[in-house]
Amino acid sequence: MAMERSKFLFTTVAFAALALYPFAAGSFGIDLVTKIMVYAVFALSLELLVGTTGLVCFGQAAFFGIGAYATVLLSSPTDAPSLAWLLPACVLAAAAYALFVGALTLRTKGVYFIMVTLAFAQMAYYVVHDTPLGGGTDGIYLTVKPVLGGLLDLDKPLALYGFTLGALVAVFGFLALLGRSRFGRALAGIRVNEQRMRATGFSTYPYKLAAFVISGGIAGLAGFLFAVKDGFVNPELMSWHLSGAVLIMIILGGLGHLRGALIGAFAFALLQELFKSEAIFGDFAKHWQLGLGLTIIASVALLPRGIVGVPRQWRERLVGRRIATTEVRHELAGPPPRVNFRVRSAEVPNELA
Amino acid sequence: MTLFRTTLVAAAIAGGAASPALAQTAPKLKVGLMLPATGTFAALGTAIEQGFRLYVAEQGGKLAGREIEFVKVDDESDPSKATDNVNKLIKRDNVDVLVGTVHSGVAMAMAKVAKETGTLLIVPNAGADAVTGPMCAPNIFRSSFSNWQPGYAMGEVMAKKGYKRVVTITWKYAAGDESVRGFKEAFEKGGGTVAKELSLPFPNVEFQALLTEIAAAKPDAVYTFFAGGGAVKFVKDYAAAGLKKSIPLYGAGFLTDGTLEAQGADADGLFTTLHYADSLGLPRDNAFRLAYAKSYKLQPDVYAVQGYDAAQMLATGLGAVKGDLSKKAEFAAAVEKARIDSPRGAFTISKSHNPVQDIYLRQVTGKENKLVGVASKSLADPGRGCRS
Amino acid sequence: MSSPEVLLHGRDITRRWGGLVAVNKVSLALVRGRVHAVIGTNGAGKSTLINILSGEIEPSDGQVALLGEDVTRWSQPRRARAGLGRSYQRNTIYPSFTVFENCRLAAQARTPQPWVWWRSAQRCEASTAAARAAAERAGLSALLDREAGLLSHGQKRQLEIAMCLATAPQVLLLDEPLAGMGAEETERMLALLAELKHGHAILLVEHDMDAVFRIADEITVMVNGAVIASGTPDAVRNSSEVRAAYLGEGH
Amino acid sequence: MDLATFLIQCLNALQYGLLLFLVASGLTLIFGIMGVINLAHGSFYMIGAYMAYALAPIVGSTFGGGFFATLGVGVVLAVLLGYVLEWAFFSFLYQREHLQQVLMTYGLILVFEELRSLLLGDDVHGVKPPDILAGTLPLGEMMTYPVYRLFISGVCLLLALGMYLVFTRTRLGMMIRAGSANREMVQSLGIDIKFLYRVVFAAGVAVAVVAGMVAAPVASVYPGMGNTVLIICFVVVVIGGIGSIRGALLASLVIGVVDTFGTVLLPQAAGVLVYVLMALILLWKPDGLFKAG
Repeated sequence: MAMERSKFLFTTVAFAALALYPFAAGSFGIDLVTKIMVYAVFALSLELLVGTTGLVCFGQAAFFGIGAYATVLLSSPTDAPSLAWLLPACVLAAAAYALFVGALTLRTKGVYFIMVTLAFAQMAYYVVHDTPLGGGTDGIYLTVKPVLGGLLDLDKPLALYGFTLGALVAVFGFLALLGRSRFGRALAGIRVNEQRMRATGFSTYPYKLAAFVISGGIAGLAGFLFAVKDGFVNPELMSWHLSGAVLIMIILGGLGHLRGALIGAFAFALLQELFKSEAIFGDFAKHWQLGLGLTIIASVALLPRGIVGVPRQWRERLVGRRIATTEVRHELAGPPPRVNFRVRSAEVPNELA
Repeated sequence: MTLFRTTLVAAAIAGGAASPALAQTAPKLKVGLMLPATGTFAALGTAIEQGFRLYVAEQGGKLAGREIEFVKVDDESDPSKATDNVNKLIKRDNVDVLVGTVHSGVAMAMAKVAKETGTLLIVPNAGADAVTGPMCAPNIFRSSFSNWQPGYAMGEVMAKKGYKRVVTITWKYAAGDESVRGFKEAFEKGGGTVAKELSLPFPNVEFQALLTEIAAAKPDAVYTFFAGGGAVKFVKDYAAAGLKKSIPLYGAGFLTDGTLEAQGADADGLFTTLHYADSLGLPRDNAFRLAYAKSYKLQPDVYAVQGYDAAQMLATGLGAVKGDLSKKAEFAAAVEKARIDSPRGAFTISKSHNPVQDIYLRQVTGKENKLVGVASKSLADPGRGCRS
Repeated sequence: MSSPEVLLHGRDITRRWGGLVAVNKVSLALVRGRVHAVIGTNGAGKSTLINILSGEIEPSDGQVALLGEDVTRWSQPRRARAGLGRSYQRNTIYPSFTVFENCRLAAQARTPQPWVWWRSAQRCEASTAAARAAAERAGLSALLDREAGLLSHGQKRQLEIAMCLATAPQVLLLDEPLAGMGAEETERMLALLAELKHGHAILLVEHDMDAVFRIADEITVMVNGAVIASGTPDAVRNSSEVRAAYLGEGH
Repeated sequence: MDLATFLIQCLNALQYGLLLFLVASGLTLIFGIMGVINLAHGSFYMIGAYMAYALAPIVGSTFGGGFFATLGVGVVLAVLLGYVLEWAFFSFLYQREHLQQVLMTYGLILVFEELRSLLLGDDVHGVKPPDILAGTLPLGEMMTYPVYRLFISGVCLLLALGMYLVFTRTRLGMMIRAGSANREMVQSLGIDIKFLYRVVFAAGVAVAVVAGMVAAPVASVYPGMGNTVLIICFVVVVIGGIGSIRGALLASLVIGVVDTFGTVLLPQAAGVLVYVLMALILLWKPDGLFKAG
């Protein structure tokens, strides 16, 4: 059970570190880590789709943006809205759009699915960008932050940090349990071999739709947290750049593992901070994209399984033989999931007649 | 050490509290420059920074006795990162003054944080009307313009020229809409009518369809708002479509500012309105242009002027409060009463902290926006929605 | 034995791809306790037929009845839940899961209960028990913890059968289970099929002639989508049409 | 909208569609045929545009060549760039899953954007078309039509025909198509698939760079221009049906019409139209218009 324990150990240590961080950090550090945790929740929502179910959605920012915009549009400009109804409302708004998009898009496969999810996200983007509904391109403000009765006022950075950490732990726990449950194993089966799942009696469409809606809801939660933190929402929250960035995070971190999404979100943000810091790079900090780009390229070359795969990659190199032959535990997803939507699959015969 | 651990250590350095400044005489004044260093507006960010640094250098690196220390952040013109970048300057680097930025969406986020934290913010470019409208505040100033101003001035000019039917064309985003709204207000007051308001999604640059619409509508003239790459392409397409001869093209100054080299002959003769021109002939402007060319080996543009004036406004306020920025009310009062001796010509500050300035009519001749005359004298932004 | 119980019945099953008629008015019945083999050259329409029976492809016309019910319009998962298991010519297993997990996930189709998200799938007694039993019957109980992708070809074919059994089907559609098998593995598979015959009705699509004639109770021969002969192994061996089609003219 | 305007708008739609195909053609090779999700396609287009701007004076001074000489030099450099890129960054990626390619090409976007800023600065530039193509033709009583846009449409049709013929009528084309359908099979037949992939990738990069160079006089050369064309190129390839040159051409024309008339007739919804179109097509034919034909 070595793998299982080391995974649990890593996760508890990580969350403990996050819990202790505010005591050691300045107010900027708290803001920065709050934002990274929001992106971690967002990355976890995509991990459920891409890593677990093998559905590569390139429009996740739409649900994130809808969660954020719902937060602002539903709260009144004068008195503080209560968390008790605002949070579920935002999650439901995002999940509703996810239901609508999922119901339609899940009929397509592979790269076509990627592009049609992008299409629906761009539609949401332009609705918010071009119509006065969302305040147009300048965006709108959340003037009063939500509260929970007397005990939690999200306007205070520390309260928001705690609440975000709580949300992150809750989502991580929920997805970890879900992944091990019958529903999660069915999703993993759909990723590896949907044909076999149908042959044994699983109607795969409802499973995929359920995963899509849950993922949309969690992305909506991340959007809610983002809006509460910044108090300002802008159409760029729904742009394909953000959908791309969150996809990069979970690939960089390592697909098929919830820890991958966690690590990916932190690595992606901290790498940017690293390359942007004038303390280290002086004037060259202006060209931070070069450093980030080269690091990402290096990670593709050196870390085939993402950052989360590093320990196992080292053990294999040290032990010198395929570790999988003997004591492979029943791991959540085994080696990196072959999210290999056969662009050149058999049913798309490729003669250019 | 795995990649992950190295980044954690680096972040700890970046995330730690800033080193306290050693105070001998008056403590250093930390100015936070939040400008775009990457993306389409990178060149504008550089020009603004150089203009600001030039004025500080001319004062010997000190304003009101306090040495100036710069802290820079690349805002990437990305609104979703704006709040964090501002917090980095305010909370981590404890800057006393925020200067930024170009993109309106990012400026809106900066204005919100500045309003909440009370930190002094000087906007050196973003023309969003809201910054000196609903979002106005005692500690928020703008050294550039509101989108409304150049539009309104051109509205007056075209009305005076006797045009009756005009078509407007711009991208469908805040800057474009606000500029067209300013234009329409003045043009209709002057007896003209806007036959059609054409727009296309931002950042599309395929103008052929709308150029054909313009030809079909046969207006007396066209008013437009584009900037950067879009401005270059629109002017070239407009000329290539043969409309330049038949339907005169007017626009806000950004259509031809910083883009003349790329537009070449297609831009010759175009009339634009802006609060700056290449041949003002004012002694202050000539001195500024000489100093700028000497320090940076290239001619200044309107963005450099706006950066330069942001520094002047800061200096004026600091002088009045003897370098003590905690006296916010006196700072604001001093700047509101001040008369900024700017290269663009002296200007005062409106109640909503936007420059009350002459908007010049310019014409493109020989790769320069030559001054033709003053389109609107001391035009003040109405600052609608500003209650403070 | 009471009158032989027909579990799966196909009547005049036809499938046209544009002009090409892949399956032409094929009828057959699968009876519990008997192996019905379908043989024919490549392109005879065997795979199309099995895909129509399993519900992966819709027939152009004709009718499929499972346990007496008309399932022609039913989707494949629904037919599988009603007791129709199938294996594939190309291995369709979960290579990255262990052998045990392959069988357990197949068995889970019977008791999906996806809403119980908090309880680990490993603690679902129904699926774990069924998985162990199926693996046992298929002779894989020694390899439960092995990653399925690392099994030998023969073992993978056994796993296909095990995953079929794990869903406790009444009818088994087996698409060339002996393909690529050595002599010793073929023997073991035939023993398994003989043993499975009692509880199930089995359709066997196969090329290995002597294995077919040893195990099959009834044989149907297809050529170019149509049935040219059907009956007991002896009747089929002696029928002139089969000899003409298979062994060439004037033998 | 009277008839004359309608006809001119049709011409605009056709020309925009052909320009779209030209810009997306590099992607039809690398993404369509080879199945590599190439997010850096926009960067290759940007490199082409900046090459047209930066190479012109150099080529002019060295051996007095004009626009077409610069284009020739650009093509050679582009093929070299594509060849080296494939060898350095992609040769080991074909076996890996698609999302690793997404990560790699995302990294390349950042690197190219920054190298452009380091080498050529952040200003906006224009490129003059060659003198013989600089004229205009009268169009309707008010407008004129730039000859250079006709040249672009011509280049596009030539390119479409060339790619189509190479891929359907030649042994090289057949080998490439076989290779992308089943890489292992072709390798076992003794065909050097590694070299074949490098040729196709280099061709894909070259076509994207040439598109940038040819479009530069009509477009404009500014930082971040690659980003604006990236998504529409993927839309073209996917609507057309992956791997289908014919499909990509038809998709470009359809988008040209929808975008042109959308901007004019439904200005409020202009931004959304292309994506509504793609969603409808993919929901109606989940594998794109053409079955890779």
